Amino acid sequence: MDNLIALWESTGLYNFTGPQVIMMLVGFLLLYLAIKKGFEPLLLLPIGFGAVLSNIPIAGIAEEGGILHYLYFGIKSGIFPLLIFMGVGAMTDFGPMLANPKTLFLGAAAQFGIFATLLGALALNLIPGMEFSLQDAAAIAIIGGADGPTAIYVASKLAPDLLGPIAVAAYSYMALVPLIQPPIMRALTTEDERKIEMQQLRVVSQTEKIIFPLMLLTLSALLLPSAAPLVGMFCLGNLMNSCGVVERLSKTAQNELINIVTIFLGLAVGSKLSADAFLKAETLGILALGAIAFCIGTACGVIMAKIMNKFSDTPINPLIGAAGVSAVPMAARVANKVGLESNPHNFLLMHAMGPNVAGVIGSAVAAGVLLSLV
Amino acid sequence: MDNLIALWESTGLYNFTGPQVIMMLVGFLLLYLAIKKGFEPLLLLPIGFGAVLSNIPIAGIAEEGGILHYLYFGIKSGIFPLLIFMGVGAMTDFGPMLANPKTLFLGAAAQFGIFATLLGALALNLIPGMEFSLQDAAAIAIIGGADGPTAIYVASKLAPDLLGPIAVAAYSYMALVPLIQPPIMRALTTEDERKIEMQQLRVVSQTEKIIFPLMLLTLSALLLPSAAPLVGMFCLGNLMNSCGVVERLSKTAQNELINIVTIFLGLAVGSKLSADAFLKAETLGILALGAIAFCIGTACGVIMAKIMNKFSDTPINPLIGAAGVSAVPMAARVANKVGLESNPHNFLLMHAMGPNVAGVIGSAVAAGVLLSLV
Amino acid sequence: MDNLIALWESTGLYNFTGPQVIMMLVGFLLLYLAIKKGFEPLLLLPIGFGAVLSNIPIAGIAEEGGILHYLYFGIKSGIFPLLIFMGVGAMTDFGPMLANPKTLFLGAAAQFGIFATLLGALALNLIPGMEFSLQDAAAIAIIGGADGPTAIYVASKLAPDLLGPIAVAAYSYMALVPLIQPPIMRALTTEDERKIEMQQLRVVSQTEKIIFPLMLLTLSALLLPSAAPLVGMFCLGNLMNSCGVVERLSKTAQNELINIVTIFLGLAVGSKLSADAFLKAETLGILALGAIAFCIGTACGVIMAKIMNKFSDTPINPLIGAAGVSAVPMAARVANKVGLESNPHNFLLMHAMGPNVAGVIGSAVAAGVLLSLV
Amino acid sequence: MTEMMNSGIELMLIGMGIVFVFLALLIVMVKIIASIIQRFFPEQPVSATSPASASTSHTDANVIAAISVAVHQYRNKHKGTGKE
Amino acid sequence: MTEMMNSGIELMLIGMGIVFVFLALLIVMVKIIASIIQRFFPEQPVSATSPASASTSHTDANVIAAISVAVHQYRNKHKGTGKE
Amino acid sequence: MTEMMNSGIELMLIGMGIVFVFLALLIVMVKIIASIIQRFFPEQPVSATSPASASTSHTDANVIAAISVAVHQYRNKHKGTGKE
Ligand code: NA
Ligand code: NA
Ligand code: NA
Repeated sequence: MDNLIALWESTGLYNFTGPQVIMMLVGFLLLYLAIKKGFEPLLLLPIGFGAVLSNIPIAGIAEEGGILHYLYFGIKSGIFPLLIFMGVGAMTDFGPMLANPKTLFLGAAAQFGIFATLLGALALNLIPGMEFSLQDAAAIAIIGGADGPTAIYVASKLAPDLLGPIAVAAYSYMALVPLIQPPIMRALTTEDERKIEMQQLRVVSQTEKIIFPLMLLTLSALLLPSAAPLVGMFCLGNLMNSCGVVERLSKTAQNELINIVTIFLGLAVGSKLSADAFLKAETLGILALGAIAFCIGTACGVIMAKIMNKFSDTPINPLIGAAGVSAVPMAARVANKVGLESNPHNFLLMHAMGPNVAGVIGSAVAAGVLLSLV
Repeated sequence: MDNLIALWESTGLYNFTGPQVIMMLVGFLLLYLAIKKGFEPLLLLPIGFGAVLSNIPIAGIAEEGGILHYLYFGIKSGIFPLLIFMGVGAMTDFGPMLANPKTLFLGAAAQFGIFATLLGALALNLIPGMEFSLQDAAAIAIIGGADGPTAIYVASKLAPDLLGPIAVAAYSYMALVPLIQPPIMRALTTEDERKIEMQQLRVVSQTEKIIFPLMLLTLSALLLPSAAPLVGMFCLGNLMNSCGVVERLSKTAQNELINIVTIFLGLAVGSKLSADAFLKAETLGILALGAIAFCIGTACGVIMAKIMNKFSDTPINPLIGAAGVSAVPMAARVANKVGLESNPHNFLLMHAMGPNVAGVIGSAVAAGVLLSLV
Repeated sequence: MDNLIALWESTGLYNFTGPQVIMMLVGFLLLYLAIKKGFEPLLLLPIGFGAVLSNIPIAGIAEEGGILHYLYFGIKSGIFPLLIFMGVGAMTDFGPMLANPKTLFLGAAAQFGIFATLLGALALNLIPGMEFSLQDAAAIAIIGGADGPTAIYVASKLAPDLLGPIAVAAYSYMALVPLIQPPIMRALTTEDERKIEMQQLRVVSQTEKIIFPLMLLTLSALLLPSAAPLVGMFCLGNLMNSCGVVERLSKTAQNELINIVTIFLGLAVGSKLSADAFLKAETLGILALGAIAFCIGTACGVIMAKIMNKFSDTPINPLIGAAGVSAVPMAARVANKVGLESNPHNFLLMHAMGPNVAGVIGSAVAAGVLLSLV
Repeated sequence: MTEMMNSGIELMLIGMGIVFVFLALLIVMVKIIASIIQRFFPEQPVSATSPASASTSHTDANVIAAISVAVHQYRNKHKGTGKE
Repeated sequence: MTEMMNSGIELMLIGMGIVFVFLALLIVMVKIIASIIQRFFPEQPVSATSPASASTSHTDANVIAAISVAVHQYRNKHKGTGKE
Repeated sequence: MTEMMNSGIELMLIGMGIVFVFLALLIVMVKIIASIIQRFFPEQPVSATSPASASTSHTDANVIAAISVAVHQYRNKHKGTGKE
């Protein structure tokens, strides 16, 4: 009988708290978005599942001694996001950007989404119930970088308590890029601008592709060492792929290693979706700011492209500016799709890949600034 | 000369103790069973090799600073068995069980092997030289679950000292399922019962396969949180596979990740096959109890199937009850084979897969009970 | 303004020290050798990149809390080199050696390169500015083993401060084997000797291939337990491959696992290429001694083969003695190539694989001696 | 000793009870879900035979033999590289 | 509060400045490298069409159909084993 | 210094001695095992030529060319997905 009572007192039914139930529902919502809506399933599925697991009472899966607690070390140490960034680097082709380097400016402009959001987060402090430190604001702002591993890396350093909502917002809005961007792109461009056809890109030699990551790393080492871990691991992956002599390693970095780390990283991020950390007014603020960040980034990219089109010898379709937020390769595909609506013979995909990968570099640089000054 | 003496005193010949020699021979025996007899080679080969390595004197491979000592952390923390369970989940198809859910009762009945063995272990305390605590008894009993990762997980929590023999017994008897089960199955059924043909299973929709792991996890969270780590990781793997949107992750969980962890887990289990832990009367008790557990589980499954056949509208071949012990997919194949002996046109394989995977759930639930009450 | 100054003071330009710049250039040189010259790119690319990353000021990538610092634990604990050795074992075919076991003597003779270098390192103490302890000398000597994981394992135990230059020397000279060995081989043999054709090798049964790694491990356990971690992991990999029943594990050990560990190991070795450790007179000594070690090893292998050819019933081409240094499979290919120059119909490749893998065993044994007596 | 046996028996009863209750609940829920899905979200079960297999019959046997050899060799070579 | 906003504004200005300066430098360097390579180390760009695709036209349609079936089946079987 | 050199020389002698003794023992054991296996457990060595390669000769050259193209393309596509 005592045993039965002990058993009852050890059930979830007896121990569940309201907030835990809500967080499990949040977890299920993320799973629904990942599976049925196709929102970045590779990340949101493990994150959602991690949220469910970590809010089960008694089980202690995310507490000292639980598997998610051990996995979280991979985020705290920075190892998981950096390894993912290495894999992303190995999957990245800098060719289109090297063929048309001025698209790097588009990747720069779109980072204004980050810094505008930083101000926005600080302004939210005026609302009672919201309280963001400068660190918190910087960690939230990085959502505007539209780059998952960068956001997780920065948040884990500056505001680990906000890691859960920040990662969820970053990946959710990346999945929503096809919904968020087109209206802004259409509003800021004329039909004629959207019809602009761009010159075919020149072929880039392998040597340039080998030298570029090394040059990028060197520049980061000279000017912004705080960005060097991110930039460095990205460049390592890229070099492994472009050099052609370590195909084994490059394939492993792009496949098995990134897959394994993705499972672990997702679960570990999910373990930070606890009721304490998530069910706060701040979370709403983070979600709102994230959306704003994507919008501002998109708008700045498009406006920058319009300005460059004015002064450039060769025509630049302003739509490719939107791809400067990164969100590789979704944003480039969106630019291509919106372009095709106005001109069915105008394939912008390769042209948009330039600003797209430039956006990754831009947000890693912005991350370096935040890490070094905040 | 001094150097030569020092060298002689650093040889294995000088330092080997009798028990170490015996344990190395045990390791070689496991390798022989794995390689020549095909006993679960994926696990018993690394376990046997780990036993050999850890009993080499001086080398200290399983001691502080040795590689097997580091690998053992993966078991102590529960990470390795849980990751393997995730991979097994990704390889599991719940389709046949969802098509005929009442086979879950067969998976339940077969777990009686666990609890009967628990009593058996306690009864063995009457024999001088045997001394099992309730924790020990529970850890031994879980061998009856016929599920490797569950057994290792429970043993590492309740009786880490017995981990070596328990894991060896669990995997050895799983390999012996084709020898252990058929006589029991034949003894408990009539020729007519063995001839029973079952109705073809309905097709199960993908939605059901996606919802089931989430439902199972929710039920475990509500009723038995102590089973949630095991059930949860199993359901994560299963969901990754059934949802169809994270094929990369599912394939990695089923292949590279489970392979890597299997090597490490096997070696780490082997490192617990030290003379101190293994060369005791208790080990004989564990081996005897493990065999009994499998027999009782098989018998209970068959008897339950006979009872259900009496009361069911659709015919149930009692042979598929034996598959309720889990030991996936060996036990289901045995049911199929014994069925074919009586009726060469009677393919029971898919029908036996239902109780087979039900047995995995059943033993995870039983593990949860033991972890929460012992 | 303060912020701008703070920013300037946080740039690499402000913080770079001369030695760091030099070490980054060393890193770029290694990348150049790996990519353009094809020097063991699988290792030297990550090592070179690690050297670049770890010498970036402020970033602290190789310091407490940096990713390379965490990765280095895999070397300090011995886990990474042992896992690589396991993978190499799985890729090794002992067939040619088992068909002609007396080639093991060639693998033994070539290890004289190790011990001669040990004396050489001690002799270098006579030069002012060089200061090698017996541990240092032993760690340097192991370069003569021409086996990367063995060299890293021994250096990490005996002289972790010298790990960087030792690993770089070991892999560089392995890449230079096609340049270093042929002149020595030609100088020590006559045209007639180089023309010697050898008898076709008998077919080796699978049973012999299964028993051999177990026998080798047993011998190591009995005579030289200090070599057992290296020999044991090598034999585990080899057994997984030759037994044929755990193909999943063998493939993973040869591919994904070794690739992942190679990336991590390379980066971690690179993190030891700090200015403090590398920019010393000793490094020049290490590089010089490494070259000498390869030369002596090659010469001893060839001379031993000449002696054996005198006393053997079946002819032995002295060129295959050079393969005894290990450097698998480069040295065997060199023997084949030099042989073809003298006799275009004389394919020595398979004959040279015997001493080649014998050299791996020989250097693991030598490593055991050094680890136990130094 | 007897006390421990008592604990054991109690554990057995509770344990088997929970296992049965748990799996019985699961059966109920599986049936509910299945009926909800079949009523409100019916799916077209995909037939197992792929259209590709049908078209095979039109190619003559020699070609198929050649292909199976080629694929076989390819697979062997594929294995042989040890890269996948 | 105002102080924090001031920090924020300063951070925004510095941040965007650095991002632009950094990427502008990168543009300059990319252009320099490209011109150096094109002048001193010109590479023959490899054409994208492989010679293999040309020879395809000579094989009759039936054979190609059969092959695509075979490869399709092989790929499915390949997947089915779940080993790669 | 001289002391260290003496240690070194001693180490060299012992080391080379052990290496030779160890590998000599290995030779003896390999030979013993080989003779035991050949006497008591003889195995049929499998011939290296697979039966598949023989049947190839019957298919005409055009078919083989087509197949090699198909496999080549398949392999490229295969690589292209970056999934395996
Ligand atoms: Na970005
Ligand atoms: Na079971
Ligand atoms: Na060697």
